[in-house]
Amino acid sequence: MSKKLYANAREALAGIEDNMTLMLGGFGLCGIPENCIRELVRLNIKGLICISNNAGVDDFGIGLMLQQRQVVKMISSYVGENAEFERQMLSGELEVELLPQGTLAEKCRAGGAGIPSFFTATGYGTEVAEGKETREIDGRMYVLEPGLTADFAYVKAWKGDKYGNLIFKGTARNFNPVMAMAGKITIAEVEELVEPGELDPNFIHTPGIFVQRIFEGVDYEKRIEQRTITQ
Amino acid sequence: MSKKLYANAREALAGIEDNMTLMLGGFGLCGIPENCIRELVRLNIKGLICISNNAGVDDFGIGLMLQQRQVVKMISSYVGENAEFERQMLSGELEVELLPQGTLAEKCRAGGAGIPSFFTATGYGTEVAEGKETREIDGRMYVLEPGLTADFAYVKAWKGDKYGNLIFKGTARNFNPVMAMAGKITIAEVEELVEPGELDPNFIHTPGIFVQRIFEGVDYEKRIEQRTITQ
Amino acid sequence: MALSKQQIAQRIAQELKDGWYVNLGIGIPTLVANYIPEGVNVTLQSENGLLGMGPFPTEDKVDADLINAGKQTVTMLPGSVLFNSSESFAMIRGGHMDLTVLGAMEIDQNGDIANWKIPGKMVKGMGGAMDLVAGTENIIVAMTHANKHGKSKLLKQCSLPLTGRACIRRVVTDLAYLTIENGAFVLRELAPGVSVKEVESLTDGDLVVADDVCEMTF
Amino acid sequence: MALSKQQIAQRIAQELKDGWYVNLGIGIPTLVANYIPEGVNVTLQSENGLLGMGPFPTEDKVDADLINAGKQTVTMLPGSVLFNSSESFAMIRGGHMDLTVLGAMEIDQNGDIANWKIPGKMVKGMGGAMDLVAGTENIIVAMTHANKHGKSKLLKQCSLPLTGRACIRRVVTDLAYLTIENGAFVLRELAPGVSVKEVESLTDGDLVVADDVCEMTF
Repeated sequence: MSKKLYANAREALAGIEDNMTLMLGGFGLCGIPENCIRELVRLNIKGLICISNNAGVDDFGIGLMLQQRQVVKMISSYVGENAEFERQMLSGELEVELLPQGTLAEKCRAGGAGIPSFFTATGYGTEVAEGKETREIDGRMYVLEPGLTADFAYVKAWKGDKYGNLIFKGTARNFNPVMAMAGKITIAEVEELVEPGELDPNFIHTPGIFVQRIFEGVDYEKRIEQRTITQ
Repeated sequence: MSKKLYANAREALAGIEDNMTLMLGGFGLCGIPENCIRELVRLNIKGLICISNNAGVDDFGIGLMLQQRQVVKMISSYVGENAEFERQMLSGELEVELLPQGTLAEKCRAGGAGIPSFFTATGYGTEVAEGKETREIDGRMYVLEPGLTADFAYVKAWKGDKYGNLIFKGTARNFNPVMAMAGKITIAEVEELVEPGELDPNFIHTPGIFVQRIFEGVDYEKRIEQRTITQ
Repeated sequence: MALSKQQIAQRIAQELKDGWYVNLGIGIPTLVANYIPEGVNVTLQSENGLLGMGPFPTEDKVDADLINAGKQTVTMLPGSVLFNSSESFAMIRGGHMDLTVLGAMEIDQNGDIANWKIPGKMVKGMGGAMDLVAGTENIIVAMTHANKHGKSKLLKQCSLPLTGRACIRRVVTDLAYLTIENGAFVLRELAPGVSVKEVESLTDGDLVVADDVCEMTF
Repeated sequence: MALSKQQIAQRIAQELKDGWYVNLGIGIPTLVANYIPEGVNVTLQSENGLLGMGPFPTEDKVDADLINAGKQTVTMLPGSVLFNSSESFAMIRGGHMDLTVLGAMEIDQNGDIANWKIPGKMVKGMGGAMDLVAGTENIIVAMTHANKHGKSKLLKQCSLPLTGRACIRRVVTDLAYLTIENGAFVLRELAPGVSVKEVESLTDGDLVVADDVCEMTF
């Protein structure tokens, strides 16, 4: 199991190839796998399908990958705050599949939990339901949504141990735990690597079974999009 | 929100009526809502449908309710270790619906999460799938399972606060969090009631939004079914 | 006179009940938090994973790992809870929220709402809005009665791509408080100084004036 | 000579690989934990909500709140994790377990397994067995080759109600280690002193003897 532990992003990302499907944790710029993204940018892998709630900003997060045109398709719920994204989308270079945020989260969880599809009322009667099976159940209309998996899932945690057990901090948790479940290979970068046993077994957010590789990240920028202050 | 706090099981169980559907947390006798069960026995409510992974033993847990013939139907995954249960089942007094443990857990979560049904491979080709919709998805066969809800869900936690936030201990967590989600009214009994803020917000297992009533339980017996010791 | 954004929020805040779990959308809905009545305790949910949202932090308490769904830095309160996105939307989709307040571009007399997409313009996405309108029984829409071109936003039928169908029952605009019942808008309260006629002229959908229509009080 | 229960467990333990997550069923499978090879670290899952199960506790460490799926008191190890039942079966159903070892009343040459119900007898329930056989790619069945009446448990087709369909690929009995391939049992290894003839006579299903069939080593 010690084989899960990697020295850095460069080593941990081995095996990534063009045209793969990736999941990237985070909400806005909060809790994004900064080290993994930096390495993806360095590798300049192309043709990627990225599943991520957001698409970063122009000069940070997935925005850095968009600048290099590494991404051919985004599956997200909200993609504002990114001019380059807008340009590529409007020009047709970038395909975008927009999904309701809760549906996206549940699709990731379902993919990780071996549930090939589930019904949800969300999106019924909207564009989101177009081309999807719908059904009335107990007098209400629902849409059938397939689960999602990815070749690699990149998640960012606060602390983790060499078994891959993870805890997150604050709202940086967001999509990270469900994407960890859904990755065929899940790579976790952590702010602090701790010894097994240091994390209380009763309070671990992501059990190590969902994590295939882990490394301690460096140089976290943790950029804030909307710094709002009470005087 | 202070209205969630009740003095004891007697007060917290107000509103329970004959022929209701109940969920009861616990695995074996581990993490069962002892105080709620004691009160259900005292009230001698009849005609109950009980959703619980197990059915207790002859003289403890749901077994106490079976002795008084309060239960007309059990929905469970495993119902051994209970002679009175066996007698009622074989005589036809008690209806039993057996479900795979993981399917039962997921059905509770689905009911609580607004998912009316989901596909699972578990049970395909077995009695469990009889009468249920099946479907091939990506070359594999699946069974459609509806979500479950209950009029009341009774759960047992280790600590909780007056907002209904709960933490569990050890493997006494089991079905409790998913049943808490699925109860129209969820009643939590806790070993220790703490002040809001005492539970670390980052490590709460069940957010208070799922809990409508909470009380501090008394006289926990915590019976052990298989006391196995290393000399 | 038409209500200010603050006044719309203030009117909506009167609907809050003690003990409720509430999700406030971006824009006017966010302002509702400033007018929660004395003695009413509500718990604010932020769908990115926080229940029990507190005020914005002071400079020294800013934490990049603690933001709301609008990506603003926030704080927690005693009793707050953090959770992941699937747990968050289990709350929402599962019908556990007592109230959602959100903005809209259009609503119609069937209870449909459109608030995420204008064809031909850059689409940012629906975020959690579709989940919120599908999952919450009790929704209040907060918006201006007409758009900036003076055209009604209360329609017979929405023209923009929908966020949700047959889900809206109440709306507070700068002119009035209306409910949606039996396929029509019902005028319940008028903003101070606004006439029934004004509301009628700016309501494209069918409008019924309630027998007990009255002026809003604050 | 037929293997003892301990020897069946010991043979299965040879299949374990370092880093694996393993679920051991009740009975012979549980014994596998006693024979994990030196240098091989496996993490044992208990489907009631524990990953990283340790040995039974000493008297002073017994905790009613810490049991395994067989309801036995257990302990945790450094790196253990606790979780709820839906999370536990997300691991199992989602295919995250590397190996499941479980007992059976019958298996057949199509990979079907029956291990939870005998018509006419009291049915205790399938517990997590159906989830485990549906969710795990790699399953080893541990059982005696014949039942107590001397009848084969390796059949052309299961006669008892199924636990899962077309899911079993390997079985270790008291007589042999066999795989299931192309609709037949393939005899791979013989228990010491057991002949091919003995296995043939107690195998009801189609049996193919592998070219390289050999004696088990321990």
